[in-house]
Amino acid sequence: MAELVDLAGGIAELVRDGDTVALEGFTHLIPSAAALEVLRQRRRDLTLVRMTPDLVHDQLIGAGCARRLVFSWGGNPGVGSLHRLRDAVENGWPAPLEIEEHSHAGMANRYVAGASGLPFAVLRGYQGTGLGAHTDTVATVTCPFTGENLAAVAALRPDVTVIHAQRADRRGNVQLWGLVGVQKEAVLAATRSLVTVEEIVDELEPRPDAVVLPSWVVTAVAVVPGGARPSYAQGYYERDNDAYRAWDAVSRSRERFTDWLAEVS
Amino acid sequence: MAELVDLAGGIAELVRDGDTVALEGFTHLIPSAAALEVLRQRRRDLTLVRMTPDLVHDQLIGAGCARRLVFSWGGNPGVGSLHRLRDAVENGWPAPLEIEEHSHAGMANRYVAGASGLPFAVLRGYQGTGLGAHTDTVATVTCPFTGENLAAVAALRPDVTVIHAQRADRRGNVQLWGLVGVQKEAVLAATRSLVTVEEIVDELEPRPDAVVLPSWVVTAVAVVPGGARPSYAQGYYERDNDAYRAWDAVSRSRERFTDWLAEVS
Amino acid sequence: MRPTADELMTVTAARALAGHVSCFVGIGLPSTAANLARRVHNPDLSLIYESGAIGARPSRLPLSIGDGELAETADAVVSVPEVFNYWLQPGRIDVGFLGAAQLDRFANLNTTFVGGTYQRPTVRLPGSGGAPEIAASCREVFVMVRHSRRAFVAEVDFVTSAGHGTGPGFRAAWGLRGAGPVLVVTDLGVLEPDPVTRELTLTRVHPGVPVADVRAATGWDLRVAPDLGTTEPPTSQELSVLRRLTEGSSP
Amino acid sequence: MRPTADELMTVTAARALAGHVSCFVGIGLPSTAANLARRVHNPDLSLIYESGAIGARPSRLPLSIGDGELAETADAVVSVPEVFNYWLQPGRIDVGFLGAAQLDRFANLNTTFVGGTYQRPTVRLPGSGGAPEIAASCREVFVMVRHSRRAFVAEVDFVTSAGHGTGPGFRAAWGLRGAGPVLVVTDLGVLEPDPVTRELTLTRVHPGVPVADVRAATGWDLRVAPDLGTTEPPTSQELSVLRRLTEGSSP
Repeated sequence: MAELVDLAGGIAELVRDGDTVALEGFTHLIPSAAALEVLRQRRRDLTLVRMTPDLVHDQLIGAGCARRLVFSWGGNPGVGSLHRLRDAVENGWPAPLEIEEHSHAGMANRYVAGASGLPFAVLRGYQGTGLGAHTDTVATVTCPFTGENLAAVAALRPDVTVIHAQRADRRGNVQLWGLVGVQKEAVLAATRSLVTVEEIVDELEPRPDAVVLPSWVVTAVAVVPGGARPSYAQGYYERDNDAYRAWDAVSRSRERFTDWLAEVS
Repeated sequence: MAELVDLAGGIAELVRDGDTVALEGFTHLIPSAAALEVLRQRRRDLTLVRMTPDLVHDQLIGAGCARRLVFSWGGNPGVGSLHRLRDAVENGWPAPLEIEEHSHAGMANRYVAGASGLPFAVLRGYQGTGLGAHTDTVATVTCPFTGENLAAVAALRPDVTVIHAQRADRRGNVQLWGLVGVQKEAVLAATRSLVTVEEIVDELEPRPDAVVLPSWVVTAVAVVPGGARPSYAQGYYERDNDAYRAWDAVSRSRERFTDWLAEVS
Repeated sequence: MRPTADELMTVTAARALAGHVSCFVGIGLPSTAANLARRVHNPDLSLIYESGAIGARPSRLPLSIGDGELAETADAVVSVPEVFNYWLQPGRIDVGFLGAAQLDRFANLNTTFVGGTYQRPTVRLPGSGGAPEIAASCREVFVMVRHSRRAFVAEVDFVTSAGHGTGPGFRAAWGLRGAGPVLVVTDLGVLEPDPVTRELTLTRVHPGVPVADVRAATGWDLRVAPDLGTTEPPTSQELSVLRRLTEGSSP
Repeated sequence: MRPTADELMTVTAARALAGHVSCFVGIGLPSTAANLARRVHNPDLSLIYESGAIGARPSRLPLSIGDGELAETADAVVSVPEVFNYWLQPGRIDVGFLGAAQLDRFANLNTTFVGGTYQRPTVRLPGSGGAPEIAASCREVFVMVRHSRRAFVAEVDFVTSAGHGTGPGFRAAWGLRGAGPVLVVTDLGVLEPDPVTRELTLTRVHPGVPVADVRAATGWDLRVAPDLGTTEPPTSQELSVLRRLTEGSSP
């Protein structure tokens, strides 16, 4: 059953140096506060996994927490580049960053395979593109019935997945709704999981388009109101589009970023 | 966009002799009225597909509509045998019935592959069991990353899928909720689809645990209040357990079944 | 308040669910046992039905695995493909509960046909359902079958769900990742696989049941554990809860 | 009420959505065009966003593909794996809308890097996202790119999403089942693949744009259709709806 923890304690316990860490959230419910706590606790040598690394990954990469990034689209949504990610890939600053790059369809299916206890997933993907040559977690399988060739992608099995959700109940059952992305799969694929939530309620009222993760597949729950900001939590607060735009200026220069880092650390 | 039809017209148009027909419903929302209409229109030579063939399949098989049954569990849930199915398999009455038998996990994944536009699906299944030797839509695939052997099952692509749902709106968007089984996959896997509904409403109010099939993936919608009886439609009426028990007596003897058939035809 | 044979079976099976987190439940006696366990032995037990209800808390026994109350009371309702792919297949579920028409000394289970051939069986049974993958993937499998020579056979007519196959090493060789059947509860007693040979061995009898009766109801030369025990009789609480539970339900 | 270059592009692209059922929408100009089309040219058009909103009807333009209003107004909200597996992959979606940093004469698209090597790029771009499979699976692909020699290059630095590859037969050989890019809308005109060679050919210019300007902004020897047409200027209705749509949104 999920344990109720405070954020700092949960990160200390569940996210370890050298881990493969999925911080998921597809444009909604991004676990921003938890990511910042990972940064503050100066984790090192992480393999960061996310379909859409954004501000939180720019921060972790700039702070030197990551050795490797596994992803499918790395940008500041609606704004432009992730300058810290670019600086790491283009110039090796503050340290070289290995990348393992996929398409969204490939990453989503890698999580599905992980959640399903399978070593790989099959999809129609990557055909005629340049990625296959650079990514060794893409291969080909042949359909035993039709002889068709299809893409295979290796399962993702993070050591730990961190997500943000709207609520949990006192037993540790977690509920999220709105755009639910790939969070269920990311939690089910991982060995351990930490869910930050806006609030704990007595009873999870059923809601349209809600995903519920039973307590027994979640390792720990931490109450972190506003834990997704500047992303949004449907039903709680809106996306702070200005903060996404403001990050562009902070992250553009190593100096301003370093100042930001000193402030938050 | 889905066309609004009457049941008889919809079946006449969409279900043809020789078709592969999925009538789906996993213990809930069984398309009983539509199945009876197929029987009344004396379709022949059908390949019937269903994870859990029950009364409606017993009726269609007894009436000689089916050439082949693709399934994973054929019984009268909570009661016992399907006597018409047994009579066809054990004695070839009223005609021999080919069977293509899978496990639930295999059938569910065959629909998933069909809905996903893939020729096959991968699962951990059938290991150490007798089914693989009798079912040529089960094979083995090897993981290109780990070398593990896994089961492959061929995609299901029915010519037509028929399901029952609680509602549709005037544009033909369909909503079902409660235990939703494999109905979404069965519709998305099929070339054509017919959905019978309890009612047409102006607006589909979002509901917990609801599946919505947009109008543009549904061929036709027919209003058939009570169309799932003696199964149930959550929010509309309950399962008529007595009818399931009563069928046992009707179906046990060819004579009583033949009388039943004459009555409904 | 003398327990019936079915009540003895059900209480014995329910007790075995103490300490477990999650249970994949089939309909019939397993469902009764799991619901009894949730009321008496393990209130936090999460019941998972293949119809898509995860953490169901029905107030009465469902007749079918798809009764509406399962969805209404569940922690989560998911599609049937999701139940099998995300919940059962990865081995997250502690206990799978199965019945069978036939089982053999290695607890291989048959729910496909009895007599004749696969193509032309004497008695065609409903088939696999979820059983093959429940038997493969749950961490442990409990089996409930009424004891008779018709059910406990030297060789099953068809292996629908693999138990311990042909003995030691079989499950590993086939990639069956769960421990397989660890407990067979009947109306006469309890059988468990021998740790070395994997052959089902009588480890407990229900109160007052002579070993000879169990042997007589078993279609092979049944081994008996040297430290054969006796089942604790149902408590009055167990029986009264069970009877309230089954009262409204039939048949 | 003179249209800007972006407005011309957007209106031209929106018009091309008339008669289509469904459109897979990326953020930016494609989203603007698709939302304009739903208001003016095709009220029943179903907009599908990779974030999981199917049939979204946003009242204002979303800044990101994941704005809350998409979920709130959608016919259905599904998981990201489901969008790709059940909706995009089988080829159910009529039109996929893509942008790119670079494209070549066969409409192969690059959103991965520009300059240097994959391992050490001069400019690292965001990457694939949904584009490779949108380009593979939608029945048709529309591309919107502002015309310049930086974007319209003889050879892309990386093929993120396959267009017509190396020419005739490429898509079939790779198992790419959709028709691929059938329309490239720029701020200068419209390019379409030659039916035989699959090479992008200028088929229309926007009003007042000389062909020489288009050639000058293209990094290869651009072919021009013999029956070169001119885009109908935006109507005042198109422009006023478009401006209301983009008013509140920025940047």
